[in-house]
Order: sequence, then structure tokens, then C-alpha cells
Amino acid sequence: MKEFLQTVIAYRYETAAMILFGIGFINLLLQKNLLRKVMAFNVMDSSVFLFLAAQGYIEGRIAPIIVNNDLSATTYINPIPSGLVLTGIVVSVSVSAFFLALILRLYKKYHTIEFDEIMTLAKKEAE
Amino acid sequence: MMGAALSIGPALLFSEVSASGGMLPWYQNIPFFSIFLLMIAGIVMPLFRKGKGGFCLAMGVSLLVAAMSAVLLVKLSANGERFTYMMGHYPAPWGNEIAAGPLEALLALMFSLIEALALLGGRKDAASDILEPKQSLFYLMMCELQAAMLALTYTNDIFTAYVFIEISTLAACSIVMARDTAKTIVATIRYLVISLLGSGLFLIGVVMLYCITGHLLIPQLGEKIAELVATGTYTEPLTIVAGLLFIGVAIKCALFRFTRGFRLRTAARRRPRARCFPAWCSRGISYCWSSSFTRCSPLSSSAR
Amino acid sequence: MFECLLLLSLILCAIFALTQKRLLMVAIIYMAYSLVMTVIWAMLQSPDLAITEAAVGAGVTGILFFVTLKKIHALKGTKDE
Amino acid sequence: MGKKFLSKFENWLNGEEMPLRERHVRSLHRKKHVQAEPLPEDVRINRFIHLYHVSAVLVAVCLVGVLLYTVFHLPLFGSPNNPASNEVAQRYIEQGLAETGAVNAVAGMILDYRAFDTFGESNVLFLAICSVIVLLLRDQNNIVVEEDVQEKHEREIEKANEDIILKRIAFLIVPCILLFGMYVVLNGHLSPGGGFSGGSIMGGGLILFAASYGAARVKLFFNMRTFRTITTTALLCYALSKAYSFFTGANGLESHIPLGTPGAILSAGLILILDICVGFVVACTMYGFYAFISRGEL
Repeated sequence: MKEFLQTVIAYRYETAAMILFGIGFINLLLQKNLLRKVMAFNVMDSSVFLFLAAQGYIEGRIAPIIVNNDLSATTYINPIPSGLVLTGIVVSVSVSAFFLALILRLYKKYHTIEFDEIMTLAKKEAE
Repeated sequence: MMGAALSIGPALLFSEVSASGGMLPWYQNIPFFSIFLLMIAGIVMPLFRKGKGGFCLAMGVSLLVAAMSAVLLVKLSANGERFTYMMGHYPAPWGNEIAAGPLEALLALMFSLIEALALLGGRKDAASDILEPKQSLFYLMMCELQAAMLALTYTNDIFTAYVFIEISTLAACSIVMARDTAKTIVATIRYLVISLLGSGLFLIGVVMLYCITGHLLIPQLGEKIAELVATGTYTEPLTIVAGLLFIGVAIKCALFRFTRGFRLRTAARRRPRARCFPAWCSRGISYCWSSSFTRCSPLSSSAR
Repeated sequence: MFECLLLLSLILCAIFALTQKRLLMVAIIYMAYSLVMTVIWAMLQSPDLAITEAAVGAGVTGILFFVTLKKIHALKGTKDE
Repeated sequence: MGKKFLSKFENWLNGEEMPLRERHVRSLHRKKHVQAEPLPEDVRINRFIHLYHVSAVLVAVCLVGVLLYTVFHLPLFGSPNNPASNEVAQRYIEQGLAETGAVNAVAGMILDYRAFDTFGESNVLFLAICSVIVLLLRDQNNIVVEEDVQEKHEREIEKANEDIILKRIAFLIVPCILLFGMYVVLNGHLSPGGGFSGGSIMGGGLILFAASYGAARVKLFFNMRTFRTITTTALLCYALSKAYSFFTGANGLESHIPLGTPGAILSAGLILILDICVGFVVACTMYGFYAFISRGEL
């Protein structure tokens, strides 16, 4: 038990990220409210970014912005994860804006944002 | 599937031509130009007020790309050549790169022809179903979708693949909802949610793979994974990563069923043929990805 | 220690954000989540990410959520209703 | 048999309850004289939803378990010799200053070494704003009369209760926000930040201005036409400069772009120009999202 706790604390960022990923995933599957689905998607994506950024961190080193002409790689953390996360954040913002626009259009038509109600209404309309 | 991919793997790895030093043979610039032509066509598309100009531009560019891919296919299949092309001034483990061989050229030709046919077939429907000011935006989506498919075909970098998968998702969603009725929007939301699940799993797979190997380019990944498998380190994470990547891509590839059925059943009145394109694309992603998995065959061997 | 506290609050924020009844609370707690994330990224020595997350997660995404809520008439108890 | 199963599976994938109903009818036919009481439809749907919930929870719990198990086998957090910090990261830091001229290694990496990704990313933004325009632009498909009436009513309320505090504060801080955004964009290669973060700060400033002073004020200098011109020009500039650098790089040509002295504001070759382009695109896009979602026009 104690060993397990020590492992969890050693891998605290990764553990938290994976739990957040699970929370986002399950809510994306189960929530009927479309706005909450968007939230869940955002939580899921940012948990992956947290995981990635934690992988680039190295104990006792500083951000990769060159100071005092110190060019040795042992002074700075790994810059690659930061760059990848930056790209990923843009993608997730774009997707959530698109999702919100879709929700607005559906609301204009059906006056609800509960997905199962929308499906029922759509089916009724088709018949 | 992984096993089948493994068996054709070595056959695809023909001679690698290094790209350093001096001008390249002219035909090696074709993949780069075809991707950028499509993207630039997409970027200037909103300047067209009417659908006709957009249609002409999209059609012209996709025919041009098809012709270029055909030339590339002829050139490469003559001697089974395979080359990599640096995107920038820096060689492989540091910069992005794209790679092309006969198979990639064939796929690119196929995509361009399908796109051209879809544009031609869907032209009348698009003109009648989509409002005039939005038609050029529809053709923009078609251009960007094709650019994303070509980039997915040629790319040699797994994170670039993620970005272009997202581009293809957004563009395909916009094409699905182009008719702008309530039914198409409901279909789009279902498509989007499922594809977000898929891309989330794919992203986490890419990230874990990066943590284990420290590389993002597929050839280096392949070498590193072969080394890891040989030394027996990180075997469990590797297996799980392979599973995650596979499930993510599989969810994205099987997508077309989610929209097709709904559209056929409720909106079968008259459907623009252009909208079959996303379906073809998600099939295409699977072909691309099975081809790129073959390039780092150790990954597929660890999946067994 | 402080890191663990931040991570715990992150998880709590996520759970609360997704279980709240009122959509307004969902949006507000999501913004708090983004803010905690910003602090964590600053502690992980990635200032680029911290700036971006503060501007995007707590700023623009939050505003977009509020505007959407206003459009779908979910802001009960405010002057708009 | 296989074909039937496949078609059923496809129907299930499409989310229809048709197979359920069919099966029910068939079972009724089969047990005609057993007189089975048919279950009401909502009970069956409820049962299906229940099953879906249980299986979703199971899948998610399994996924989290597997992921946690994997995570504990990954390289240790924060250790200096984990596989991710290899020769790639080393070169980005040790030679990044000489090769790209950027003091901020992250900016040098995303805009020079791995620029193709970043170009794809700005295309994602462009696609998103175009899709939002397709969805929400006011036209004959997209006008609800009652909503317009209500919006007019709301605007009257707004005019009657002008918020003096909001206006004063916005008057004070909007210039500061815009200035800070520009600073972040222009110093992207020297300090944390860059085109994307600076652009979204500027977009936030514009949104605050529009929210406090009314969108009509913003329309005076920022309408659909300027929006289209700025986005297209900036993205085209980005695409062409990147195409030039990719083409020269792959063909082994000299790029002839001076890198300048590291640390000066006019340095780092293309990175400064790309940052400015991205900043413009992102600021326009963020304001565009707000404007289209709130009003359906710029």
C-alpha cells in the first residue's frame, strides 16, 4: 500500500492527467446535454496536454528561453512538448467553437439542447 | 490486419534516396507542391463571391494535382523509387519531412480523381442546395479536405498526422452539414462526437509513444521501437500504445456509417454526390494509415 | 505538496463542472479549472503554455460559453430573463 | 445468416431501433398462440439506455485502469535522462539560437524546425471560422422572427441601463490589453508567447470592447470586408513564406533571409513575420467566433 502511494506521488501529474482523461471520456459518452459534452471534450483534451507537458519537465531546470548566453542543454527543459501542446490547444479551441455553433443552430430549430430530445424530435419530423 | 501489414512492410521499403546536397530531381517536388497548391487554393477561396469561380478553382486545382500525381506515379513506378523530402532546412530527426513512393503516388492520384468526380457530380446539387454566398466556402472545405488527405498520405511525422486528421474532421463535418437542414446538423453532431473520441485516443497514443521513444518521425520511431523491442524495455506500454493508436484510427475510419445511414434514411430525397467524399476519405485514412504503419513495422510486431 | 493540492483541485473542478445542475456554474467552474491549469503550467516551467491557456481557456472559451448560454436562454436569474 | 447479422449490426451502428422492433414483431409472429404481452416501447428503450450506460461506464473504467497501469511503466517524471530528452531536444536548444535566431526555443521550434505542423494548425483555425460562418451567418435559412424581436427588446434594455462602471473600466483597460497583446506577438521570439497567445489576447480585448461599447462601434473599423482581407492576406503571406523556406530547404538552396543579431526585436528571420501573420489571423478569428455566435454577423 505504501509503495503504491509512493508510486502515485512520483507519477502525480500523469496519474491526475489520466483520471481527468477518464472523467472527460465518460462524460463525453454519457452526458445528454450538448454543452456539457463540449466541456467534457475540453477537459479530456487538456488532460492529454497536461500529461504531455509533464513529460517535458525536468527537475531543477528552467524554461527554454536562453538567458545569459548559456547554451548548454542541461540548463533548460525539453522544448518539444511545449510546442506540441501549443498546437493542440489551438485545435481544441477551434473544435469547441465549431461545436458551440452547431449547438446554437440546433437550439434555433428545436429549442432544446438535450441530445436525446433532439433525436426524438428529429425522428418525429421524419415520419 | 497488423500481421497483413507486416507482411507487405519489407516490400514497400525500397531504396531510400537521401535528399542532401544539390537540387533535387524536379519530380521530387511534386508532393510538396500538390499539398501547398491545395492549401493556397483553400485560403484564397473566400475571395470569390459566387460559387462558379470557386468551383472552377477547386476543379482546376484538383485536376492539376491529379495530373501531377500521375506524372509522379509514372516516374516512381518505373524503378520503384522511394524518397523523402525535407520540409525546411533541417534533416530528419529535427525537421518535418514527407516521404513518397509508388503507393503514395497512387493514393494521391486516386484521391484527386475522386475529388474531381465528386465536385463534378455534386455541382448541380451544390448550386441548388447551398446558398450563393456560402458556395465558395463549400468548395474551400473540399480543397482543404483533399489537402489534408494528401498530407496524411505523404507525411512522415506522426504529430503532423494528428493535426491533419483534425483538419479532415472539421472539413468533413462542414461538408456533411453543407445542405444546412436540421437533419444534416444532427448527423454532423454525431459524427463530431464520435470522431472526437477517436482523435482523443489517437492523441494520447501519440503522446505516450513520444514519451517512450523521444521521436515523432516515423522512420526514427521505427528504429527506436525495434531497439526497445530487442532490449525488452517498455514492452507493456508499447503494446498498449499500439492498441490505442489502432482503436483511435479505427473509430475514425468506421465513421462513415454514423452519418451515411442517417442521411440515407431521412434525407434520401436528393443528396449531393459531393457528400460521398467524406466517406471515401475515412476509408482513405485507413489505407494511408495501414501504409504508414508498415513503414514502422516493429510497432506492428509489438502489437501482436 | 503544493503540486498535489493543485492537481487535486483540478480533478475536483472537473468533477464539479460536469455534475453541476446550472449551466452557468458549469461555465464558471470550467474557467476556474483553466486557471488552475495555468498555474500548473507555470510551475512546469512552460510560460508559453501558461500565457496561452490564460488567454484561451479562461478567456475566450469562457466568453464563448457565456455567449452561447445567453443565446439559449440559460442565464436564469439575470436581467435578460 | 452472416448477411443478416451484418445488416443488423449496421442498423445498430446507425442508432436505429428498427432491429429491436423487427425482432419484436418476429417474435410475436413466432409465439402467436403463446400470447406474450408485448413490452411497451419506452420500457425497451429505457432498458437499452440502461445497458448503454453500464457498458459506457465499464469501458471508461477499464480504459482508465489500463492507462494508469501504462503510466506507472513510463519513464519517471522529472528525471533528466528519460528518453524524451534526446539529441533532438538538445539540438533545438544548443544550436537553435544560431540556426533560427530565436531566443525562445519553443518559438524557434514550432515556427522553424517543425513549421509544417504549425501551418496545419493555423489552417485548422481558418477552417473553424469558415465553418462557423457557414453555420451562423444570417441569411434566409437562418432567421427566426421571434428571436429578432426579442433581440431588439434586449438591445432596448441594454440602452436603457447603460453600465457606466463597465464602460469606464473598459475605456481604461482595453488599450492596455491590446498593447500587451501586440507586445506578446512582437516579442514572440524573445520571450514567452508568440503569435497564437498574443493574438488571442488581442481578440479578447476586442471582445471586451464590443461587449461594453456595442458591436456597432467595432463595425466602424472591422467589418466583413476587412475581416476577409486581413485573414486571407495574413494566411497567404504565411503560406508563401513557408513554401519558400520549405522549397529552398529541401533543394539545398540558400534562403537569403538575414537572421539579425539574437535578442534584437528585428531578428530571427521569418519567425517575426510569421508571428505577426498568426497574430492577425488569431485575433480576427477569436473576435469572429464571438461576433458570429452572439449576433450572426460581424
